[in-house]
Amino acid sequence: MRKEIPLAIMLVTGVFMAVQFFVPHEIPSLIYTNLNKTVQVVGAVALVLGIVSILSIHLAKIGKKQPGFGYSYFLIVFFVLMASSGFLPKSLNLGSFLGHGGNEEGSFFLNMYNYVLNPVQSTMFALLAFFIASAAYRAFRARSIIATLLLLTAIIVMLGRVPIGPAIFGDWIAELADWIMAVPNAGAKRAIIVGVGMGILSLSLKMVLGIERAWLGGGR
Amino acid sequence: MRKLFLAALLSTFFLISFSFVSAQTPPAPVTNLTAKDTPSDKGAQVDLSWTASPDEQRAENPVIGYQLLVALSSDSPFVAVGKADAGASGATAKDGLKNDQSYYFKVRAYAADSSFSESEVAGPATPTGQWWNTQPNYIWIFVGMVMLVGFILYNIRKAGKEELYIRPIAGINAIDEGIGRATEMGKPILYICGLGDAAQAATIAAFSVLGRVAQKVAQYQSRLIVPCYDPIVFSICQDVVKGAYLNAGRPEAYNEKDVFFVTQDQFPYMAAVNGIMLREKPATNFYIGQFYAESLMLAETGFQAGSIQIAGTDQLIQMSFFIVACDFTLIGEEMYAASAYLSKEPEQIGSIKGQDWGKVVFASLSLLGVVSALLEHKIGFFEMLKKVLLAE
Amino acid sequence: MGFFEKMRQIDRRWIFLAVGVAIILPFFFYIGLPIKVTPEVKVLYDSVERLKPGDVVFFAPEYDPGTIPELQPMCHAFLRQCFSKGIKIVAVCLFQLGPAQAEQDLTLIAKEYNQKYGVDYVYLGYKPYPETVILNMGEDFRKSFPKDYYGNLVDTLPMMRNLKNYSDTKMIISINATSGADYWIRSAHGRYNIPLGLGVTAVMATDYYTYLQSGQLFALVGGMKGAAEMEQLVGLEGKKYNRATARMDIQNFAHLVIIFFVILGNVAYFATWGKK
Amino acid sequence: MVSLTIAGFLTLGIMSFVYKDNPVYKLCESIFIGVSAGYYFVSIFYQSLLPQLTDKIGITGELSDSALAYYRETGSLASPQWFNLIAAVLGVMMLLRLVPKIGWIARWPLAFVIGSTAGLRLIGELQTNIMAQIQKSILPLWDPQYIDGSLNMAASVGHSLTNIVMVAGILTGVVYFFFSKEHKGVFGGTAKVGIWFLMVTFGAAFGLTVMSRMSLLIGRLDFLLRDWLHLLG
Repeated sequence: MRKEIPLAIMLVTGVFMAVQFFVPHEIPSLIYTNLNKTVQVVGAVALVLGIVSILSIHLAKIGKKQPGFGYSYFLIVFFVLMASSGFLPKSLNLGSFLGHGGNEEGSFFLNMYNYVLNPVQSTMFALLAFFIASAAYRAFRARSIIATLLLLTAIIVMLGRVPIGPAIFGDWIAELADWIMAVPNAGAKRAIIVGVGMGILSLSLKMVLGIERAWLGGGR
Repeated sequence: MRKLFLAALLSTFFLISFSFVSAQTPPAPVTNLTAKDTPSDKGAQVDLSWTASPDEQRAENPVIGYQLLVALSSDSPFVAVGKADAGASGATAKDGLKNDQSYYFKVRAYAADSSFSESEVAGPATPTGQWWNTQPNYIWIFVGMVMLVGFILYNIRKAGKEELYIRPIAGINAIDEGIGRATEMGKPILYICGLGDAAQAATIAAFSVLGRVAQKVAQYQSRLIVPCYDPIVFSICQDVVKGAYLNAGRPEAYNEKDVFFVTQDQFPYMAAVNGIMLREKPATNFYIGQFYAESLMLAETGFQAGSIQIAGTDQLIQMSFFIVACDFTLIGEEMYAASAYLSKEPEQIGSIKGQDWGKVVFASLSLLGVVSALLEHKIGFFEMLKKVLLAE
Repeated sequence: MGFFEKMRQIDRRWIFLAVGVAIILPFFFYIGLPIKVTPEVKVLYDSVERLKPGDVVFFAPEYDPGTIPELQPMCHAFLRQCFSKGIKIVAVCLFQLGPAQAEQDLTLIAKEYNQKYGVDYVYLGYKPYPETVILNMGEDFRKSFPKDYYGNLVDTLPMMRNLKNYSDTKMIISINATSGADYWIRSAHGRYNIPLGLGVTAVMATDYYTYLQSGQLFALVGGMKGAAEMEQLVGLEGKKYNRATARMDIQNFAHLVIIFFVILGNVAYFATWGKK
Repeated sequence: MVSLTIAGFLTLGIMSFVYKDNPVYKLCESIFIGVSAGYYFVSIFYQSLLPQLTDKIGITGELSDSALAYYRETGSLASPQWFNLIAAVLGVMMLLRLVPKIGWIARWPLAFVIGSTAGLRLIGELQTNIMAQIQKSILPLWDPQYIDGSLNMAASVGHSLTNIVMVAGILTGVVYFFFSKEHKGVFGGTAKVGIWFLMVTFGAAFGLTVMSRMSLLIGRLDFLLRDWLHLLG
């Protein structure tokens, strides 16, 4: 039963989701929206499991005094600060850190988001440029025909898309870059899309029919 | 009901006041008005069609638009239920209509000076929701679905009886080598399911590959680390890995703490994974699933840590990063086929063959279209095919 | 170990340093290479030029702080062109992380041209589930937005009185950093057949060329280069109005330095061929 | 200013792994993860769980036409509220995972999630990716261009060449993705051309991404140098 019921659930929900596409009537679409809602709820609850996982790992680290357990203190303290600051109502004012209510202006919670999470993320996003440079240096080697094609196209597009390319080589490089984008690029992309489509279709079918059941403990 | 009455009163009032204002000849009304329940809809809509007023063309005071009117019986007052531009020969009435209720319709043709004339009453029409979409493009999608599903199922059946050939894929062969390498070096394997949620196809592919990888890892007795980004994905990964260890006959070797949740936030997650790479120095890194901007930073750090890296995704841009920065990359469909390849079960191989049949049909339809486009002037086949395919 | 051998195994921190220098230095030396305007950007400018004062354009700036460098100059240039010609704007933002950004941009440029809220432009704000919202707005804006971003009832805004849905606007322009662009193509253009122009990041531009080709888009502005082209077309003097143009100058050096490293990497690779 | 300094310290700390793993990195990493996990814990609770379970109007906050009409008339909703209950029950099943003996019951909600995803993708892929691509792939290989009513040879050849390359890209690419036939002979040659096309695509994508990432970095530096440090005029 431990395997059969989940497989039955998958079959029913999967077939329903596929078939409702063809049914314009309102009732399936109502069920459909509500199924989506259910998925969201399950996801939100799963987050609790996730939090339990991360906390238990770090608590265990501290308990066993594993190397680097000191950092686990920081993780747990900042998590607890954030969560309590977000959950405790404003009326329960416990000082400047805790209990300011979630989205209250000037709360610890919102400040941490606005001044720590957000700027660090956008800065790190910008720093990706450096990694592109190092990847280009170490991995862009003309060691075979296909690697050379990759490299040459990338260089043509890089040159063709900024003013300095045409300024050095003439307008043809910009036109070539545009042509590459519009023609061979678009063609090969369709091939990839069709392949991915076939792959997803087949995988979904195997999932719904219970042929692919690796997630339930593999094999038959 | 009261609202309907009020609106009727108001429109009658306007009707009277207009008739005082417009001294000019009103336009000719629309003719042949018909009202039918809109096909293939969820209901509460009625399609109207008519022959336009001939006075759309007249030079002086032409018809500039139409108003749709509705009533519950042919002699009760009519209220506005939508409008249509001049030149239209049909429209859909939907404001406030209810299912399973009969309605009568009229269309009013307005001239530039607001004078108007009304058509004959059409109806009754009863809006209902349909249980099957009969629009041509839906039918074609249905036909396509039945065909492709049929291909896959047929080949899955057939695979049980005879051996099917599948060509080797370098990236997939590398998966075995990667696991072997980790065992030899006595170092762990890192498996990242990407940043997608469980509702993304690439993530589902990541689960099925993880299942195969975990089973081999369990057999070889090395260690598998799976840091997760999405909580549902995390729960499923735990099941997958646990199940795989059970399958391999080594449930006691499964360590719950090696499949863990980090945080649902791109860069903190990336920081954590980078940390793991630098400290654990895994022998092999797998990146299978949905990836975004972090892909390159992960692959560069993995390279720095000296790991062999095998990636697979269906995102075009991330594929290009992975191809540049990783040792092996499963491109698009190869990732979806990976689980079947690794399992070596005849059914799984059969499904791959079924996919190929689908591609044959795709390629032949495209070729047929191209050839007929070439002969466009000779035969009308292209037009026909185009109509069929574009569901015009 | 020979020179090339060393080059092959160069520490990547040196590469990071070189990239940093190559990008920071040009900030202090403006060159001003000419930027060639591409037809897919020109067509957007031209069709806005052809509008009459009082015409309405539907505008959807949907981007977050992460893509400001590319998309904000585009958005500003477009708004400047519209407002300077007396063209009215109805704006929404259906991307969760963007509504505040969109509001800031609209208010800033409207102020520059003394445009009055509710008369010359309206900002409807954000609603989740973009595709549903886009479809609903095709019937009536009020269906999804009975109230605007600031909480005014839409019908109290003078400009909105004669605006029912997309068909009362001349075109839809979306400056988009998300896959939400697909929804505009599929649901706004596909369903309601309103001319649609798109501004996207350079990365996304690849994906959307197909739609330009198939006529589902009438204009496509891609990345900082597209933004610089818009600035050139709008043609205002002064650094403030030409941020993308100035940054494009620096972009030149950034690309050159990457290409330099690719070449260097290959030279080192071939010079040490076989000497593993 | 203080916040910018904190953000700057954290960013530097996190980026310091480029140099090598170090205590500062470990510290920043822990803080970053703790803050972010806490943040998402709270916001998903308020933005997703709570509204979904208590939501009276349905998930989109938008009603279907007839549901809206029904709502206006009766003040209540036609939408079946018992779905909230199902969602809640599945949510609780998920939590049972924490109880070792009956943890297996959590597979039900997971099966629910995977099943509905798979069903949705099955049809979604077919519609948007497979069928739509066939339509786009039918291009005339000879595409005559007329300028002022007469055939323009140069333009015709150009357009035709474009279409030929496009069709070649699609077909050879599909051949590359063929799994059940050995890549040998003519077939193998075609597949090879297919991988060339794929590489051109990847090269182009990489080139464009370089552009985009550089733009971001430049934008960020522009902000730092101009608006923050006032080093530029």
